[in-house]
Amino acid sequence: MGYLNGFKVTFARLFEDRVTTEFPAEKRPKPVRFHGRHVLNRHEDGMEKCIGCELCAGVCPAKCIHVRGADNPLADPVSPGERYGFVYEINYLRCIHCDLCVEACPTEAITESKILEFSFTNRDDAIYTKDELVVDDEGRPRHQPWELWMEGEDEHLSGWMRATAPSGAAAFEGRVGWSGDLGHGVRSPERGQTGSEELDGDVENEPEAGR
Amino acid sequence: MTEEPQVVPDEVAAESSSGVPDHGVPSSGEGRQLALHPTAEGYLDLIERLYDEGYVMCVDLLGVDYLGHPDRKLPEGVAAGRFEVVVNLLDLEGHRRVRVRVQLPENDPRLPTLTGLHPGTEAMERETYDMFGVVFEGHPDLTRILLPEDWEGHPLRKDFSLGRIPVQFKNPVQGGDR
Amino acid sequence: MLGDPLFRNGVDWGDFAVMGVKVVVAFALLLVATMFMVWFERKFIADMQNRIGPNVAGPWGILQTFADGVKFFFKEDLRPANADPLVFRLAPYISAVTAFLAFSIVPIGGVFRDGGGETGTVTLFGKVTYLQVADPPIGILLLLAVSSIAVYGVMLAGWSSGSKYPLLGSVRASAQAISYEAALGMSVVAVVMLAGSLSTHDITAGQAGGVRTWYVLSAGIVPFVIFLIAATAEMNRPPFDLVEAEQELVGGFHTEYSSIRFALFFLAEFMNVVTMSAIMVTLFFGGPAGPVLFGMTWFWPTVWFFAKVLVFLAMFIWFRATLPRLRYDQLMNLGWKVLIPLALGWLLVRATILQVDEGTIDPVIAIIVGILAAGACFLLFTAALGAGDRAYERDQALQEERERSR
Amino acid sequence: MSIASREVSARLAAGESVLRMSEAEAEVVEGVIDPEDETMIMNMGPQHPSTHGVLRILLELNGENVLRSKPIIGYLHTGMEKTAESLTYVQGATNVTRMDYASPLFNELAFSLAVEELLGIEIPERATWIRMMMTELNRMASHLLFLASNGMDLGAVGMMLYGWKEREEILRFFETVTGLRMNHNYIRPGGVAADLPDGWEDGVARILVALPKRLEEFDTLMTGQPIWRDRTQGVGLITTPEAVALGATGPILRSTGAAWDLRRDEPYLAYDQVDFDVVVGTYGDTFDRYAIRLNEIRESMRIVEQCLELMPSGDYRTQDPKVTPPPRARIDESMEALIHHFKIFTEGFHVPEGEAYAAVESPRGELGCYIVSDGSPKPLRMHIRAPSFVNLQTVPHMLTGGMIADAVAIISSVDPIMGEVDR
Repeated sequence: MGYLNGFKVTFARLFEDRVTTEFPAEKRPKPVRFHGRHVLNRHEDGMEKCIGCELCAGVCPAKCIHVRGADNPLADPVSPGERYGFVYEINYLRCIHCDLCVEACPTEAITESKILEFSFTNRDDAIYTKDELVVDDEGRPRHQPWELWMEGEDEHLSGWMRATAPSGAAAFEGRVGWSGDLGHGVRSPERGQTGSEELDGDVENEPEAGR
Repeated sequence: MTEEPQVVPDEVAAESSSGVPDHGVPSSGEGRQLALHPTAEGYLDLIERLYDEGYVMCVDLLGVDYLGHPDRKLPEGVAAGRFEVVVNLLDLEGHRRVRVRVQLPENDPRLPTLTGLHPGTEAMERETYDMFGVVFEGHPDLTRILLPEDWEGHPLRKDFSLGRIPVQFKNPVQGGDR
Repeated sequence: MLGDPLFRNGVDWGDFAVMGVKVVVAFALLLVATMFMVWFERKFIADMQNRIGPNVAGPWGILQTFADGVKFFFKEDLRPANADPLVFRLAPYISAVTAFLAFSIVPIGGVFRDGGGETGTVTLFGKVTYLQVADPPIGILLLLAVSSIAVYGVMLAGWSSGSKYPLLGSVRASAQAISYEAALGMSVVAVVMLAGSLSTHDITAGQAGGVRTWYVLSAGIVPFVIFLIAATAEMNRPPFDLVEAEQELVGGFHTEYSSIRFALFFLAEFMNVVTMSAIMVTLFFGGPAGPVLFGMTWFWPTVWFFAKVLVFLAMFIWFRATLPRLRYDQLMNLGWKVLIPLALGWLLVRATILQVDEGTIDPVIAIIVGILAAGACFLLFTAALGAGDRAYERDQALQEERERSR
Repeated sequence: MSIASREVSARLAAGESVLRMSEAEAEVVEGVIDPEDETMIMNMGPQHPSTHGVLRILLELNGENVLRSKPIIGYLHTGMEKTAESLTYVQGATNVTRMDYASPLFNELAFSLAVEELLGIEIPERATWIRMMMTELNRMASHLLFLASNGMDLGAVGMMLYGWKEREEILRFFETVTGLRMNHNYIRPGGVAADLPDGWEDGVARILVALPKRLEEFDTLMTGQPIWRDRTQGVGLITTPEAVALGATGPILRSTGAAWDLRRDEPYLAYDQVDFDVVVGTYGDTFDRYAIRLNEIRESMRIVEQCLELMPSGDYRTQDPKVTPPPRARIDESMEALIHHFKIFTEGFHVPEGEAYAAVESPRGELGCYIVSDGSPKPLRMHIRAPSFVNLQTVPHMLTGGMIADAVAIISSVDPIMGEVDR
């Protein structure tokens, strides 16, 4: 009886695990590569990584990033370079989290955290300025009142794109190309195709320079 | 209605990739990117002939506005027009594709409709009309399709003026100019 | 006269008090059961779909229905400009009131004993009475009548909304009602025939002799199956919820309703589910019959009754979780071409068996006449179907003609 | 019977089943009640539970029977083709991925293939296989979404949740690979944005292990369900010549018995190196279209299995320095790398002048991308041949003679994604 077979299926489902997570109370773990709201990182010595080059603003397809660079004050430099990001704003009403800014950033200053649970009630809150974006003195993203944070969510800022090299060259996979982050230091990148054993040593068959 | 799936012998596919068939019109590209360039007058005739040759499905029909890029590469004997209508035809049995590119003048671009032969072009022609203002004569229902019926202008034309609203930033003096 | 022993020795004020208590209790019970049903449906179907379901209002979300009710109450009551004001306002009440009425004939308790004597009674305030609001001698007829009136609520709601989707919903409702009412009635007749009475109390009493005497078995399983299907259709429950058909008619008859009026429809629908389950238990599953385990003899039958009802509630939810919706014409086909002939045929068969058992007719004659009658029926039936098909084709041809001449 | 005929074209062109009525006219007619006229004009959508977003269908009804109809679209039109003209090829993928939001990777793939065709570059083998595996997984996700919504539209509410649940598993895998559940910006001109993450084999294997049992459940719940068959079989019939004339591709064309699948007939990526069957129907009805999609999930699983086995190692993006930015580690070492990095992310890469069309077999049919380049880093014209847009034209022809309930089933079986229709 074809009419009745379906009842077995629905009945069997009664005894399966529920897949729903009770969202505000509990979040499911997010993968390492997750694209959340951005953070501006700082070097281990507390200097800002952003050098105000505006590459992120240039590549942004949604035109949601606004950067202005300024010369570093000699007495109290903000970044190790000649210039630093004087104005840095992201309009999250436009951001599409495509991660092109992260790929474009030559200093890994901007990365994406795993916070996606942020909802604002006015347009002002949606525009994050440097005050909100730069990590705090312990290297954590700053917790805004309208963001829902869970324990340990600030642990992994998105470092994967840096580790796996946007060039797509297998030889560079797993090769760390950045300095340590404030509070996090140098974290181990993904293993990639080459496997873990080759991670720490020099990469063999390095492609010739001059690319 | 039962029908055997059309199994196409390999040799047909092999044959199609070699050589450019002569249709009496200039051609460019090769293989899957083969394009024929008829005149607006010879357009319908060419499509008819291609239909008989087996290009029975009209996959796509679109317009292009070449304003600001007039000196493009075109085969000998084809005079560039501002607009171009590109028709993408597919031969399901021979596994061949051909594009038909028709040059249209800036003033009053019009073409005969393909809907009599390829009824599926109805929506595509409406879209091309909507976006470029190319008129397809004989089309049963040449009205705007994506835009509201009372819209003015044809937005995919290069000279369609786009409005713009500056992205809001907290530092608007510097942010507004992008 | 009324079967309730309460009124046998004249009527005094005490009887009225008992009556009042019964009405209030039954009303409250039905409301609570409906509330429970709404919650249970959502929770149970959530389980079948690997979801959690309501879980915020109260423990396990059990107060969800209350929360919804309160919300409905405070919503704006909208009425479309085209709607017929009077009928539009009246319709939800027709639905809700009839849903209450139908429940009043269901015996929800009382100890039923096999064999004579006063049976199915309890003693309230020193008065001997049945545990049902009313026991009219025409109980089942009343049920059928009331459930037909309920359709008016749906029909008028759709018609009066002055909107196209509800209109289609109400057309579907009326068509559905006439095709399933017949099958429903026919399947009940088998039970009535065995019980020899239309009174629900008598029907329940007839099944007091243990599981074997339950009409689901003694009437054959067929009337029960037909009743189940027809009742599902009558209540507009999936897979027969064409009247609402969210995916087709957006909400059908109640598309334009909001606020408390919508809540009344909603309530009526779920109340009908409870009532129909109760009726099914009464007709086919012995009503409150069941073993009395310990103490409190009047208490156990009620427990059994609600336990049985619960099974049917779960069943209706299970239907909803599993089956796709039928199409309008398929629903008609099922009603007219399958259920009604089947119910009629089974009724004849069962009646014959009854007569043979009582020794009124000779089995051989019965079988021969039966075969002849079945053949005649079959011929008549196919002829009728053929005539119907031809009429339909003619109609189509006419339609096409008109289309062409347009 | 041949696959196309002029007679069929002429008949369809006459458009007997299409309601030729403008929106303004419809508004007037809607309000008029003419007792002589037994027909009724009804709007289905743009806000309707089963029009899959914002499709609006104008129905001419006789009672519940549909006489003529006309799909009205454009409610989701956001001018993406115009937007594409102001985005570089680097940014382009973020734009196209939003068109068919149920299978975003296919949009990116078609766009990338067209750009690569113009660039004349070969992409590394690993990139090809990653693309193939990811798009096949995406096809599974998209078809599961179809099963869910198809079940829902026919009243099988449970099916909606069941389909979504399985789709969710695939989306979670996408999340680990691309960082996003949809609109990935993962497949780009030149390769893919990132290599597969550590442990991706387990993720894929988990999906492949769990799904067959589920598909069997769907078979019991729907395919074998007589009510389901009654609702879908013989509903929304279309023949091969009709489908060809109307330009319908994908499951609609295949349901009529024409075995046309770009993966087999015009192999792109590495489809000529994997083993799979093209699923075809016989009757061209709603049931066939449902069954084709259900079984295409099985075929996709076969392909993914082979990808899992044959996945080569190596680069996953073309090593052409003009197209692909240099490795991050090189920026600090080489001035030239830094310049390339800046050029690519600000200006983008230049694409040789010309025009190219690339087509892929998306879950809904032929998804093509036509790009005209004037030699600058931004396309002069980018056009997406959206399968849903073309397939929608079959709807009036399939609806005629059916009932409202059939209309819902048929629209659902065409599986239009409005983001793609309106672009």
